[in-house]
Amino acid sequence: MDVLYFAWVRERIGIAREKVETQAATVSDLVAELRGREERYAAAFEDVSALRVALDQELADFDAALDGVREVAFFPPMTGG
Amino acid sequence: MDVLYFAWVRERIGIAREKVETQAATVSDLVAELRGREERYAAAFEDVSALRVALDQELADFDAALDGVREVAFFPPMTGG
Amino acid sequence: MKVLVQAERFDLGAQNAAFAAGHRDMGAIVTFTGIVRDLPDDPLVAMEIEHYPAMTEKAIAAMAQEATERFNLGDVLVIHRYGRLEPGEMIMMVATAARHRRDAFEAATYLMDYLKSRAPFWKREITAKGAAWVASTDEDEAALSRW
Amino acid sequence: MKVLVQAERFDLGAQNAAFAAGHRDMGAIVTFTGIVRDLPDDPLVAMEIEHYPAMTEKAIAAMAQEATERFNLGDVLVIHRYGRLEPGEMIMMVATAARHRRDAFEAATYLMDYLKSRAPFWKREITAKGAAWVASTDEDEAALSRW
Repeated sequence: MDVLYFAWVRERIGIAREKVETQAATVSDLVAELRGREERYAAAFEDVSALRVALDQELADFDAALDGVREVAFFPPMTGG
Repeated sequence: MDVLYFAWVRERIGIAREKVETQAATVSDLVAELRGREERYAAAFEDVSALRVALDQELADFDAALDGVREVAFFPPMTGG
Repeated sequence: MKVLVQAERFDLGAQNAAFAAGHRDMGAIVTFTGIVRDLPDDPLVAMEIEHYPAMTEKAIAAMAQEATERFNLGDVLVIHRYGRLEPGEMIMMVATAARHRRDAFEAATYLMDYLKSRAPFWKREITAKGAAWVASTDEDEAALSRW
Repeated sequence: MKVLVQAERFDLGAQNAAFAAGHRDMGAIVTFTGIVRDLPDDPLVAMEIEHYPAMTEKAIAAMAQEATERFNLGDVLVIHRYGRLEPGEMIMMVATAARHRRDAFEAATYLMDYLKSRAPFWKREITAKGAAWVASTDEDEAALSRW
């Protein structure tokens, strides 16, 4: 699946998007996998309460299932308007 | 003093303004005087709860004193905006 | 603060653009525009607005001043027309400028609630059958109790 | 309903005038305009707005649709910019058209509350000392609980 990062999540990880091969069942499982990869991922996902996630461009919860999802995006709370 | 009428108060009384010589102490006293004049005044002042009054261009209550007041205006509730 | 009471039409776009351009130090601009309804099967031919010339500007300026203090406005604009208006014509507008959006919204809502029930205008609807004064509503009066 | 997500500046006056002219059947038009603050002693050099292109329009359209149903809107317009903006530039606007002023005001307030915290934009403030992401506020999050 495609995994996208925005704002300071993108800055910490150092890339805007990447392909990830995973068997993770939920967003939280995917976060645990990514966190285990490298220090920059651990830094980005240090506090998931400070993060938001969208699945196929719809806001979702961290316990949402990843079945059939093609695009996951992680970002800080939005500051539009 | 000058007495002004607006909207349907003006229509019922038939004039937009007139000079009134009065010793009335309060707005209510003035209303009682005017009501006693002619049927058209009685019709206009039939229900004072449906009326508003301004003294020298400031909204006032019907028990307000008329001391020093130069212009009294009677009108229905406003419908601006 | 600017208060205009006039018979002439006004240019909403130009007024809004000029108001916003004049307040670069403010983050939030809110406008309200009131329009004479223009519905397909409505018998409305025109709306006539009577006002109390000696009082109108003074009363609106007092409301605008109160709104400025209460909601920390950087500026406020009120334009209100009188006379005969056709369906679809703009009746009035308010604009408020504030640092924060909540203040700008609340101030504009406050001004509209007061203009509805405390500015000396009286509307009359003209139809083919005749003319009828618009009655004030309990709802409009109740809106004031919020402030 | 119209949703524009763009880097280019927009013409507030022309947009507001066209929106109002297109809704003669509605009595009430409300607009909100957000502006990059331009204060005398503020170190702000620019504001940069990042967004999530594939999601932004879809998310805003969903909010606009929800507002339309909830507040009986005749129409709604949202314009939101991204990219680099100088102090004093307009960031975004919303416009709502309704029969009644309360609906137009509430819908615009609702849309702003949702755009602030649920539309995928991230603001960054640039000063001479560097860049800092704007933090979301508890107040903005709390504003949503009203709806």
